[in-house]
Amino acid sequence: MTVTAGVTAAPRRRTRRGAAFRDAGPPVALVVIFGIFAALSPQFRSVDNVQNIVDAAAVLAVVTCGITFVLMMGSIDLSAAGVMGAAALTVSLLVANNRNDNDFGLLGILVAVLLGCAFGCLSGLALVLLKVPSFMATLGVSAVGLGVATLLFAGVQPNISDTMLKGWAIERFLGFSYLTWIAAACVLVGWLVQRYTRLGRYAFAIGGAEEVLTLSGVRVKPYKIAVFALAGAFYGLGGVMVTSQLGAGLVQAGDGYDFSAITAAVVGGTLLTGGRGGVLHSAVGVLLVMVLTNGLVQVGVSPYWQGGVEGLIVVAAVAAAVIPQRRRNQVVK
Amino acid sequence: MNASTPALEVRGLVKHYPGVKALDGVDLIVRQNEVLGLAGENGAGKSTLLKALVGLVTPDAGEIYVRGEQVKLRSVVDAADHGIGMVFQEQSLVPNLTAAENIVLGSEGAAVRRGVYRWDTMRRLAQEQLDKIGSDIDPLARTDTLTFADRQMVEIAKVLRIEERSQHPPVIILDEPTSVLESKEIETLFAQIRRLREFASVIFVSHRLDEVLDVCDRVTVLRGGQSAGEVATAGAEPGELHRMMIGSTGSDDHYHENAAAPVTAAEPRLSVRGMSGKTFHGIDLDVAAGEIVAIVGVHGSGREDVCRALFGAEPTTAGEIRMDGKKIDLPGTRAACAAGIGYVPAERKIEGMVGPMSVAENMTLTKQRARCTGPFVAPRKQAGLVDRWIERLSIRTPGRDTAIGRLSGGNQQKVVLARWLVAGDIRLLLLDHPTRGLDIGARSEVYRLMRELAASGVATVLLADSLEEAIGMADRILVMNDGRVAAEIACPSGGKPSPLDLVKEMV
Amino acid sequence: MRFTARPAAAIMSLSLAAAVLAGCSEQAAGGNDAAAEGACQPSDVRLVGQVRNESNPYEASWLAGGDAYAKSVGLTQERLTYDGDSTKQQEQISQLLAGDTKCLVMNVLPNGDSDTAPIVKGADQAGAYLVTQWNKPADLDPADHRTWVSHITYNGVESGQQIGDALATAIGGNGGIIALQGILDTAAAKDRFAGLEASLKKNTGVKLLDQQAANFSRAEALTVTKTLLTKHGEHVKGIWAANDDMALGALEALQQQGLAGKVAVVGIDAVPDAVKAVQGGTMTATVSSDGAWQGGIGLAIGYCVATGKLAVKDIAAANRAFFAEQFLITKDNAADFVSPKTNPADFECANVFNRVAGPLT
Amino acid sequence: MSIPVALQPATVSAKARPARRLTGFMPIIALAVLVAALTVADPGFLTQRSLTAASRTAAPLIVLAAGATLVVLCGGIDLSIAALASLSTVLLALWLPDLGGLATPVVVLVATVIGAVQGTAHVLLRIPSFIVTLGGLSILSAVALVVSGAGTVRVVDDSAVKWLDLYVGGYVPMSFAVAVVVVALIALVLRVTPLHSWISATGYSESAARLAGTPVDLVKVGAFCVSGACAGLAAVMLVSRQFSGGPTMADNLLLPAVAAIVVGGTAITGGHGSVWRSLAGALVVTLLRVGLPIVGVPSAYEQILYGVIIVVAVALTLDRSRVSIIK
Repeated sequence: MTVTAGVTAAPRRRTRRGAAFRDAGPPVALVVIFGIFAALSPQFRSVDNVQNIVDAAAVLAVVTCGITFVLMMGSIDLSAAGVMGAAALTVSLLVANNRNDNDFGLLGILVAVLLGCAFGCLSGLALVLLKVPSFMATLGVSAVGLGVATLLFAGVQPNISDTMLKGWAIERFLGFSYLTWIAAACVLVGWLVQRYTRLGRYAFAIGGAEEVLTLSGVRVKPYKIAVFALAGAFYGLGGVMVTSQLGAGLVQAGDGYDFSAITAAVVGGTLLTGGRGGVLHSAVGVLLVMVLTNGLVQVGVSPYWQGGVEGLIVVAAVAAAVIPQRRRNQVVK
Repeated sequence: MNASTPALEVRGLVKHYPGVKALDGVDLIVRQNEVLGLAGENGAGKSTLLKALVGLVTPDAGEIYVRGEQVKLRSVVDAADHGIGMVFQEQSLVPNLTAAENIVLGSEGAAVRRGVYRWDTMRRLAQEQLDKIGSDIDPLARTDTLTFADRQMVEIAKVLRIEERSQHPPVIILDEPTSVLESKEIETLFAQIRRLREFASVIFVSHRLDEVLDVCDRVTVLRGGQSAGEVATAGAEPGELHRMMIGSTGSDDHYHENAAAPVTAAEPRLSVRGMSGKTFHGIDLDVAAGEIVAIVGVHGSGREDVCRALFGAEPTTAGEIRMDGKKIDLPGTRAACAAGIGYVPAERKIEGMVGPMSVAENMTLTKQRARCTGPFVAPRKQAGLVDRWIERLSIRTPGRDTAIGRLSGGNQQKVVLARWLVAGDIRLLLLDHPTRGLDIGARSEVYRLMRELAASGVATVLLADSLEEAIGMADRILVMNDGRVAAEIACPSGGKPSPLDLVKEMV
Repeated sequence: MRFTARPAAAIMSLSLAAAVLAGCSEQAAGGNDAAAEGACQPSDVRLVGQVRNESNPYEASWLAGGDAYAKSVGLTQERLTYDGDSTKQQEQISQLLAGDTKCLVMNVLPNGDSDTAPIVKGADQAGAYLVTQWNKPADLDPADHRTWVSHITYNGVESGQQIGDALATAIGGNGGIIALQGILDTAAAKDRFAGLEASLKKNTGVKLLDQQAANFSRAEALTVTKTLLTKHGEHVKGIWAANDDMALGALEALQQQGLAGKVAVVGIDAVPDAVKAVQGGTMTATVSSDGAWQGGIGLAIGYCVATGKLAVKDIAAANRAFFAEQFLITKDNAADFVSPKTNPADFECANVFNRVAGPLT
Repeated sequence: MSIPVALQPATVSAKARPARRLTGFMPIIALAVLVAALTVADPGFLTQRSLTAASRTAAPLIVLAAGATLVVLCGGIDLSIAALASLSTVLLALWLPDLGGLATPVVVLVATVIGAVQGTAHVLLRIPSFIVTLGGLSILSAVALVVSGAGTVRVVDDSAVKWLDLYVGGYVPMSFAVAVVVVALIALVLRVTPLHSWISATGYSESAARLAGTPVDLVKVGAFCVSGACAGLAAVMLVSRQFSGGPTMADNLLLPAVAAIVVGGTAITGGHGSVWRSLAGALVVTLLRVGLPIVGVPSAYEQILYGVIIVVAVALTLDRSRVSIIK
């Protein structure tokens, strides 16, 4: 036989150490930024404020949980705003409210979440059947969601009087509002799905090497649709939570959550190209973004500058995470 | 089914593509517990035949029999259900999943209940497969942390899952499994194949005919979409196979050694002193005009990085690089191009060419002066230039505007090479596995081209596919070991060292 | 679509040639002349109401008011919404004005001050009757224009000051308050905040602890209020919000922090929920601005002019740009505003300027 | 021999070629169908005046989309264009009184520099363009708010930008003509210089382009510069139309601009597409934004229709033979 140009190969474990470093970045950044603000403002480090930060993170955490699965596949989802608006209106019209005599309670909430799920399915179907890139498919679905929400709104704001749903935002358990616990449960569920279900693992794998799955005889399409549906359900729940917070169904319930959620997920270490990151990463990212938003108000940065400082810090955070692994001839899109 | 029924039989398989008859009535028999070699030049139909066997291509005519029963294979899953599985040349593992998940992917069975993973069961199932091939890989390691060879083992373990699936002895197809392996890893692989033979049939495909003869019981040769013959490997010669593949007697002077011109230049064209980087240290290297210097070394010896550093694609921390006596700085690939350095990357499909773009565009991507008048592209000038080089390198393409992705590997490689030649200002060529994945005919043409370039005064650094290639082509060989130059061995025509001389220095 | 260089060059040279040969004109060719003032048959009049969106209660009631008025004169109102997007508003207006503008009456809520000028210019050129509301730069005056009949707004400084005073009274003239600002880029937000500042000057015991923009949004107000409450803790005795939506968001925040009833909240706009809150005592005060009336009155003024029942030159200068009546709503009078009623008589051509509270200052 | 893992798109046969050509013209077909549908809904829509108004409306969007198309062709995305345009309107409005006619080129230059800064950050720091420009979006918005004092800046004497409000030959709005000239200019420059192959190579396969010695980093920074310059020019058009500059004036044009690029059939993954396609896409999107409400579609249904039509339009215009995996 041929003697080829090599004899043994020393296993190279460098990648693994790189991965550990990468995963540690966002939590370290979280601690550092928290430390800086805590040093600058005594108000910031009060227990009340920490509770406040965590409470304020609840909705974003749920939405980010959903979007993480989509990002893991390497797709993108901009439908959160529309889906949340539609879900908010739906739930506020189905639980006890001032517009009609409905009082379905939990069932109403379930319907709103399922509606979110259905919108997610629509995005997935447009991606899989019509082959429309997810960026555009979800943008379209978002517009449809807003339209549906506006139809349901019909000119009069539905205020909810359902004590359970209103209680979610007000009642507290161990110092945190029920919404926060719901968000924590969502993160846990998200993590379990990601770690222990075929859906979660395949979403991860699709981001890693979609064509390999096809070659291994996995039918990828249903999983893609399911992932979008799962994300839609999370947005639906997010819409319900916003409704609980505001005590009313707003068409604008989801305004801005799409880009915030993507920002949070990316800051947490989920790659836009897919195949890396996860729900726990995103949870850290959400806290990071919330600490930043809250901290800037606490140290008294002018409201004009807040958006700018946030943008700068997000870029800096990603740059800090990226620079250690910079190589020449690296592809960055 | 009795012991003499073939595990797999193909009769009169035909497949047309627009303008090409890829398969023209191929017959093939794979016996039980046999390793069958499949040889043939590029375009002989091997690829289409294998695709048909795993259900990726539906043949236009002909029959496939598995253990005596006629079957229709519609998908990879279909093929797996009939016990046929393939280890793809470009590895088909999901990098960010664990080895265990990759092994059971698509047929999780008991490892997934109602969509929920049972990690313990999965680990056990994967371990069973790994045990079959005697591998000690941790099933729960992430695939992208494994070495290439380990990943190949995972891939074989994955294919062996079809044994449980079909409840029959499987037929395993190995497509070019050795092309990126180092020799030790190849030894392990061959041991593996012999072990597989105990309970399975194997189809082994390789361009390296000596490997085919070494590991196979029998070889079927394809030519022009037809079966050109069959050879029992016992006592067979590579030359004989080669003749069957190309239909005539191959040249004995495979490496065109008689075309090698003696190196006369006194001043080195490229002179590297004390170059260090992340994976290499204190590299000294001289290459004279017209000289071919091969760098050999084991996987991880740092030779790839040295090559890339010379092209400015890998940062250096110390050292000095001189071209024709003038010190140059290589902060990026642009500077290297400007200095007259060219680079042919190993990963042709990803790094070498832009698949959807035309032959003409790929060929003129680098050197603008050759096709431009002032800052503008001169369409006629470009067309003339490209056509001239298509002819000169006898690149087989329907036209200069054909997307390069549609050409065969050898022709793609020639276009990539031509990219550096069109301007006529090339002084140093860095060839990283320039013949990887090419068949004998195409290899030979690349070798001839290298000789011509050397004769015209181009200095060449070669990272060869095999030690034999290095010895055959090089005037001098540098052996790298653990990021340093371990030895320098002269390698003149007529005074070639033996592979063993090199191996001594490599470990 | 692979155009070769040649057609591209052709297009370029063609357009250049056209420019040179034909010269440039100020106005698109084929413009139709405005109808002589007041020459429209009532049935030919086209009524258009344009607001930001249909998804907030105030603007929804505006459009409903417009519909009701249109019905009363036997027409229908065309509804346009532009999602709070200035460019989209301009695009809709210019597209609208490119159609039949002979008897067009527009009742428009410009997105910001700056959006008024191009709308006015377009309407002037096309001869469409225009009534604008809320936003207008100070130096732009309907009196200088032919078909820009009127501009209606509420006195933001006054309302900001009124609720500021009410808040000061509610907290006993002493203590810290926080302010929630509207979209910083609007006259409404700035005027109202100026009113608060005036009020603060008067009530020296009241201290403005902090002010943040919550963009007129209930959801943003909720988050901002929570953060500010944590930051300033018990020092916060009152919350001043530049509109009711934000005030309602602040109420939710107070409820979630367990502070409901302990902190006084004021807002502006008198949306139904806020009026109810004032009536119920959770909110201290709001100021009425009557969406349904605004939606109707703008169309009514335009309709009267278009059909000749009112001549632009006869309209008193003070009525070309005016503050409409507004009322401070407190617990005492909230019951009167719970179900806002529009009186059809208000829209009679002789009465359209009944609610004028004074000329713009 | 090799069996690539990715299932390669089937070889284009002679039969498939007309179909392929059809996808090439899809953006124009979509445009025609849309105009026809709007005309059916409201026969008064198809008049010369209304088409003139629509083309004038479309001009800023065309310019924005054309610039960002280059970034998309390189495989990136520029989310900052709209915020940059907003900032530019503020700067232009502030500088017009002092600089007069000079203000326009100065603003375009500043926008170009800001584009270059973002491109450089993307290239040097190796941060994905999505993140860089998302950050850029917030930063530029903040700067615009601060510079303008969070208010609208009116342009009292608009003589310096008035030329954009003229009509060429009485029918074609000058701003539209300028937009078309800009598109033609970009297309021409790409076609007659090596830039076209460099941009495509960068978009299709960045690593291959780099190893072929293509100035990938320069090309990317250049694309961001053009994108910035176009945002600046779009801002000039907006100011000439609205007589003012505002810190949020163009913000809502971001998603329509991206939609225009994709509806035009440019692959969002890079490599395949052209600025001409974006021109057609921008017209489609403008008609959807403006045409639907004008022909009397109620607000709620308008959004639903917009969403559905955009998705369908993309489904029609996308040349799937060039992209194997759709994310």
